[in-house]
Amino acid sequence: MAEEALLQVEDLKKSFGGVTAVDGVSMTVRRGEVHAVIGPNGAGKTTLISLLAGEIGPDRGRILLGGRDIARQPAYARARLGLARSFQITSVVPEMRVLDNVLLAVLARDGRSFRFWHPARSDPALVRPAEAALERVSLAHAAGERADAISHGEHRQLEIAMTLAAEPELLLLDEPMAGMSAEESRRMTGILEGLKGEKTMLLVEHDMDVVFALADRIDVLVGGRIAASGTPEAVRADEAVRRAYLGDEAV
Amino acid sequence: MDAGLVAAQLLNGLQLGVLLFLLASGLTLIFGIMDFVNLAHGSLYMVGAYLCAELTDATGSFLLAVALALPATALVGAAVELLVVRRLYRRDHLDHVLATFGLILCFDALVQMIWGPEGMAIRLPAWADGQQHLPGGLVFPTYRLLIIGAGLAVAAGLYVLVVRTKLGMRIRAGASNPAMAGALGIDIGRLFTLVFALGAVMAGLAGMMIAPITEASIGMGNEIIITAFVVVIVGGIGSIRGAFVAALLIGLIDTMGRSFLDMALKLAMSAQAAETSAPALSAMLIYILMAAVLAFRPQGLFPPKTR
Amino acid sequence: DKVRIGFVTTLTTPAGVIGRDMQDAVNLAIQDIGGKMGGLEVELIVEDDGFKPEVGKQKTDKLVKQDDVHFVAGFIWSHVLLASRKSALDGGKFLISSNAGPSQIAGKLCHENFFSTSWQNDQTPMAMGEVLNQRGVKSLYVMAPNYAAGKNMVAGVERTFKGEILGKDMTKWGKDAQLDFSAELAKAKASGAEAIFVFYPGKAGGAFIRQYQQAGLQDDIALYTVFTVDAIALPNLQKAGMTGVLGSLNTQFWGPDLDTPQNSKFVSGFKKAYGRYPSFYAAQSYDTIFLIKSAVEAVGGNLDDMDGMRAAMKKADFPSVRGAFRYGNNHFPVQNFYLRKVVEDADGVWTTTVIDTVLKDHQDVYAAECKM
Amino acid sequence: MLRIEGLEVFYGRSQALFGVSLEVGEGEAIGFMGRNGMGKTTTVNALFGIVRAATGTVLFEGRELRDLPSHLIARLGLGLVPEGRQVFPNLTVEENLTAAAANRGGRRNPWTAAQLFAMFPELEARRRHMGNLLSGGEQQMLAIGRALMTNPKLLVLDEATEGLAPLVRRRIWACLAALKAEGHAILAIDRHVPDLARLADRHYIVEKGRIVWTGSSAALAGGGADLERWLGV
Amino acid sequence: MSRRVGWLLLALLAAGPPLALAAGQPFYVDIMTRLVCLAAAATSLNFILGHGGMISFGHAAYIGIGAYAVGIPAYYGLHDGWLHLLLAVCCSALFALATGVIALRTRGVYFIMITMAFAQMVFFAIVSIEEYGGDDGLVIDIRSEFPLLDLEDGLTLYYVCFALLLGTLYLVHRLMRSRFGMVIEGAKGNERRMAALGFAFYRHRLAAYTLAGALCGLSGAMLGNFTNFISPEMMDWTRSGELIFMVVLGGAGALFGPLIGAAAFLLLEELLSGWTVYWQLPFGVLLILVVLFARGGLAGLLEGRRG
Ligand SMILES: Nc1ncnc2c1ncn2[C@@H]1O[C@H](COP(=O)(O)OP(=O)(O)OP(=O)(O)O)[C@@H](O)[C@H]1O
Ligand SMILES: Nc1ncnc2c1ncn2[C@@H]1O[C@H](COP(=O)(O)OP(=O)(O)OP(=O)(O)O)[C@@H](O)[C@H]1O
Ligand SMILES: [Mg+2]
Ligand SMILES: [Mg+2]
Repeated sequence: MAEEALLQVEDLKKSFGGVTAVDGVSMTVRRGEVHAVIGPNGAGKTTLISLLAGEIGPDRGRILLGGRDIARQPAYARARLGLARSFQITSVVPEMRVLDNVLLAVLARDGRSFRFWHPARSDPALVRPAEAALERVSLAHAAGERADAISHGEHRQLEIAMTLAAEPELLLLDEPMAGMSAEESRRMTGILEGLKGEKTMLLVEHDMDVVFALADRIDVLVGGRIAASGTPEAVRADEAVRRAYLGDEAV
Repeated sequence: MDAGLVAAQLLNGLQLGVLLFLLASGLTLIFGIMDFVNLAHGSLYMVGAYLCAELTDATGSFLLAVALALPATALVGAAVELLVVRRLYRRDHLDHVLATFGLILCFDALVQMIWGPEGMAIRLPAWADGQQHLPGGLVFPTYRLLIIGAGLAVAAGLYVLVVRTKLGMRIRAGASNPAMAGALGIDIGRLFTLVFALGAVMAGLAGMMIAPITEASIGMGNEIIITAFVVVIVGGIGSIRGAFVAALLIGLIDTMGRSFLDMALKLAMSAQAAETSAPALSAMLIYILMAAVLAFRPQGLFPPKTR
Repeated sequence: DKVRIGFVTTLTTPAGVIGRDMQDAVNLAIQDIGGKMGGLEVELIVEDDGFKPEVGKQKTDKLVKQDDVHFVAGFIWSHVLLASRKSALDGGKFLISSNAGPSQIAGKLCHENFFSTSWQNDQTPMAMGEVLNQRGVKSLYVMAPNYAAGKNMVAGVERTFKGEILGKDMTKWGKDAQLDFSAELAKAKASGAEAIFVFYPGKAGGAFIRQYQQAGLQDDIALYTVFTVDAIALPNLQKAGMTGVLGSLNTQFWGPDLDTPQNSKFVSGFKKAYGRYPSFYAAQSYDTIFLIKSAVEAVGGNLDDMDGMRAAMKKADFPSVRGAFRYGNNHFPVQNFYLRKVVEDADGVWTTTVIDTVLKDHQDVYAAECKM
Repeated sequence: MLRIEGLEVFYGRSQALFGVSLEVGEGEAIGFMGRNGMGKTTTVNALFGIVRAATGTVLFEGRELRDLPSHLIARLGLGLVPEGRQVFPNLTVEENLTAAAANRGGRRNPWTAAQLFAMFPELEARRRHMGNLLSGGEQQMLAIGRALMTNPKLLVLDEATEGLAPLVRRRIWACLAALKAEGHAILAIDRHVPDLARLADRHYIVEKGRIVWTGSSAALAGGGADLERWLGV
Repeated sequence: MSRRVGWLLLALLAAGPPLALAAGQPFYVDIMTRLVCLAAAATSLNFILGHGGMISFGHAAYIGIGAYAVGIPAYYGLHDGWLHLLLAVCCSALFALATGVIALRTRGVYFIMITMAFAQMVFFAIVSIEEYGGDDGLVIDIRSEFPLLDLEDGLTLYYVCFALLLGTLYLVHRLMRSRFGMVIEGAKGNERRMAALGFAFYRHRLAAYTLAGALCGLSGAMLGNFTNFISPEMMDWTRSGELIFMVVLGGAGALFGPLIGAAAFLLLEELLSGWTVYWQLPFGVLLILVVLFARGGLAGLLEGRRG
């Protein structure tokens, strides 16, 4: 298999006032792999994702997507280059319907948003993929609900549906399973598994069952630095990681 | 342009700034902390002024009248909160604007029904009515100095209350998430009434301070409230420190504009044109300032930190 | 049929206090004539302009189109009158200004169906300029609100005052008028002028006087006013103990103590009905009704006879509170202007008294521009 | 101690709870489970007066809570770790704790900020940071700490371990166990069934707004419940 | 339901004026003309406010710009209607574009205030130009001249304004449902998410803001023609406020909301002010009641949504 690097991060740094959240991180995500980032709370995982997605700018460092440095590009431009993120704390458009939320994601991918005249909600080119994405996360039943009238777990599903509908090359998943019940979590794991090979994923997750089931490689972030990295087996066996993060979970 | 005039105008600007701060601090409390846009804040300013005028007539003493009018204004504020405002916290800003505009209309009409269209003058006690001779040969009205002093004292007290006390913390907690604060046992209903009443007192106090100068009149709060909003915005919503800095800034700019702009304009245009356009342009200054500040700092001078 | 009179004035906002005075005077006048003119009943429709030209115009439109009045009268503010003028005149109605007298309407925009029962803006300050000259004032500081009348007032005093004008402030006007004059007063004082001339109608007048006294300027710069210290401002000034205003001078075409039969009847009637002195606004409004009455009676109640009524009004043949006067070609009064002083009357109430005649049978300068 | 009976809740026209009944005994720990959107949070919110129940009774130590405002309910000794953290964004970490501080359960040695910082050293380092600047997990810790600061008699946790690192989760479960040992009652919603089973004495499973199973931890472990069907495990 | 009321209102407006004339009530045509112009302005505001969440507190500036685009050429004797309309659209659009570039960097109440600041600047700029009447305004003696249409005829003028309203409504209707509209709506609900999805919505907003400005400029031009008198007062912040009230009163985001709101607003004002000088009191109370009990404005009330 061609071990082509899709995303390369070099010496990335970000501090907030006195707190250095990400402290010189370098990593490589290969095309088609599921690359997990784990680490204690406050280690800088979400910050890393925000840096990659372009919501905040780095103090230093480079982010190469397919060889192109995108570190100074705004979030929307990166999204257009095929980068999509899901949010740790659910972020949808609350007053729109569930389906409309996904529709927006499809529209974003489609890119032709300066169209003033034709109704969007009856445009099959938008509606069909959106419905398919909802189907995929088994949320089709709620398509017509307002997005602020569904439960926490359903929000999480919607969050993933939107990320999927954007059909990105690289998915940045920030705790996708948070708030999902065991059942939904398992189904979601199945969905992500099905995407494996087709999409590249950077996965942040505290649920070790999910991480070990999905990840091809794992980076462990502690205090803003990469403390260990390698295959799931290697990381699981790493004594330092166990002490700093896993506890007896992996035993 | 002589130094004495500049010094006098600085003091005038300071006095206006302090007055604006009194108004703006109540706004920033209610607006920044409870996220409620209260256009009717200016009406409480008016109510304060009228109550004080009425009580000065009744008691014959300005100070006593202020002492009585302050709690009375607080009561009015609390009543407004209980009757109208409290149902609106969870609505969006537009609803606030609309409802409080309704309140303004009610207040203006009610005041006219009670006190008639003519204003109410307040007679200052003799000791406050004179002038003070300041160093540098400056003569300044005693009463305006008093306003400066009172305003500064209130600013300090307010800062301590909101930032340093547990009450202040609970108010802020309730503001950001009332349901959660309630679930922690904080009686947000009462707290909010309290804050609103406090804001009313500050507005009322500002009204009482200005009334002996311009007299209490209908609608007196409706224009100055916009300036107070400008202060809040320039300072950064919710920031008492920001409101203070911005109030002084705007007080000074406004006064300086009124004093020296026509001179400056005369350098560029005919005296006639300068004289007629100067007042309009100086009134425009604070808006230019606001737009300039927001162009570079879209959240004002002291924005809250967010993620 | 009835004689329908539309009356546009300001009833809301603080300026409503002026409107109230006018409305009271009109009601009193109608009562004094027994509610009838030339055998016809009088119907009065009062509209509030809210101190806004646009609203004033809207209300005029309503009076013309919906109420189909015969006379549109009232108008405190020059800009409101300018905005409403076209609606009333194009609608074929008589337009009578009971106060506002902007230069345009006296000059280029004069119209056969327009009449004034007041004065042209420039005249009163022109009288004041003469007074200043007589008293040997050499240097002056000028303050007025920045609107049509304010500009006219300043132009008026500049026209006759022979000394030097050391500074001038035109302050913000309208519903959010500037009322705190600290900066301007500091400038006036620093200018070193001998006297200050101000025009602040309504409540702004009271505010100005108060701050003038609080700043302790009585000894530095003498105060001369027009339309500022009047029956509207004085009660509040008295209440606030602004004794500095006693003895101050102003000019006017009228005074409550002017000795004419009609004026005695008016002032005593007004005081009796409302318990206060009438203002000049009231006096002019009172006159308005009598002017209309003279017109209606001249045509024997035939309200379609516009020409007849116009000719009658032109004669100014009615008992005016100011005594006899005549109309100029532009239908503004040619009349006297008096110097008045603020005094305490026998009952201890502050009022003004006429102490001198400054201009006799004075016609405004814009009349020359009127092609009528 | 707490008895909920026949609770029905509507959101607009759609019904979320269809007569939920559940009981928490003195010093008892209860697990409350169910898949997404089944009505767990709705039950909790109804208990705290955050949403209003249409019918049913909520008795806490014999007092009817249904019509009480939230703050009075909380003052009776109920503490909430809400779903989705809901820390106060505009208060610092320390202020978040201080603002909540009260000894509602009349504990002899009430929780202090210092004790909580000892339990969550991550928070100590951030004590002067605004709540909204914290990471997800840090916020979760703060939410737990905040609830503890009210020293409740009954602690209600709605997915309190969401987003926490495995090690921290351990600490939380240990702390809950300690609280229970002290005699505090606990009502916990959590997706980690084994952990919950270890802590709780009894469990309720809710499905589509109805309680479909209730029983002891032993029964749960012994396969008394069709967990596959109701929870997907 | 609100749709049905909207259509009913349109039908009334289409048939009303000839009936009013026939009944000898020309003044009603005036009221309806004003209503139609303001409703068109409010509809343009609704597009950015109700639909896009951009609460512009300076929308009246475009009415003013449109009106002066008629008044100033007319002052110089240029009466060509097409010229007026072209000027109105271009000037409003340009002003919206220039100010939007800065204003759209801000959010929430900051946006409200900065749009107000820009409007105030135009306001004071006009006030300071004495040539065009300053504060006192400008009388338009002759209305815009179009081939075949005589606007001096009240009925013709009315139907031109009515056509403008219909056009604006249809345009906004299409826009709201288009892809462009969806982006605007999405950005109103959650900016962060929209950016993460890849939308550079700043551009969409700027386009929408400019478009709304241009549309409103047109209604301003018609309003100026109708009143025959223009003054800075037309773009005072209270006028912007009134436009917002019309939108919110009617129901922000609902297509016919602004029309219903404008109708209710003018009707109430007309009825109540004819009834008592204290008309502001019942008017204010009504406003408050509508906010409290009719969520989503009158349109919401018609849909059966309660506060
Ligand atoms: N805007 C900010 N200002 C100040 N500090 C911040 C900001 N954003 C993050 N931090 C701090 O940086 C650190 C890293 O935060 P981050 O959210 O990246 O952690 P995380 O690894 O995602 O943790 P978790 O697993 O709990 O979600 C935290 O300690 C947090 O308090
Ligand atoms: N604010 C609301 N408005 C309308 N419906 C709601 C609202 N909140 C929840 N619901 C609905 O009520 C039902 C129960 O929701 P609830 O939040 O209680 O579920 P839950 O069991 O806590 O789920 P989760 O595990 O996902 O948090 C869901 O179907 C949801 O769609
Ligand atoms: Mg995180
Ligand atoms: Mg839940």
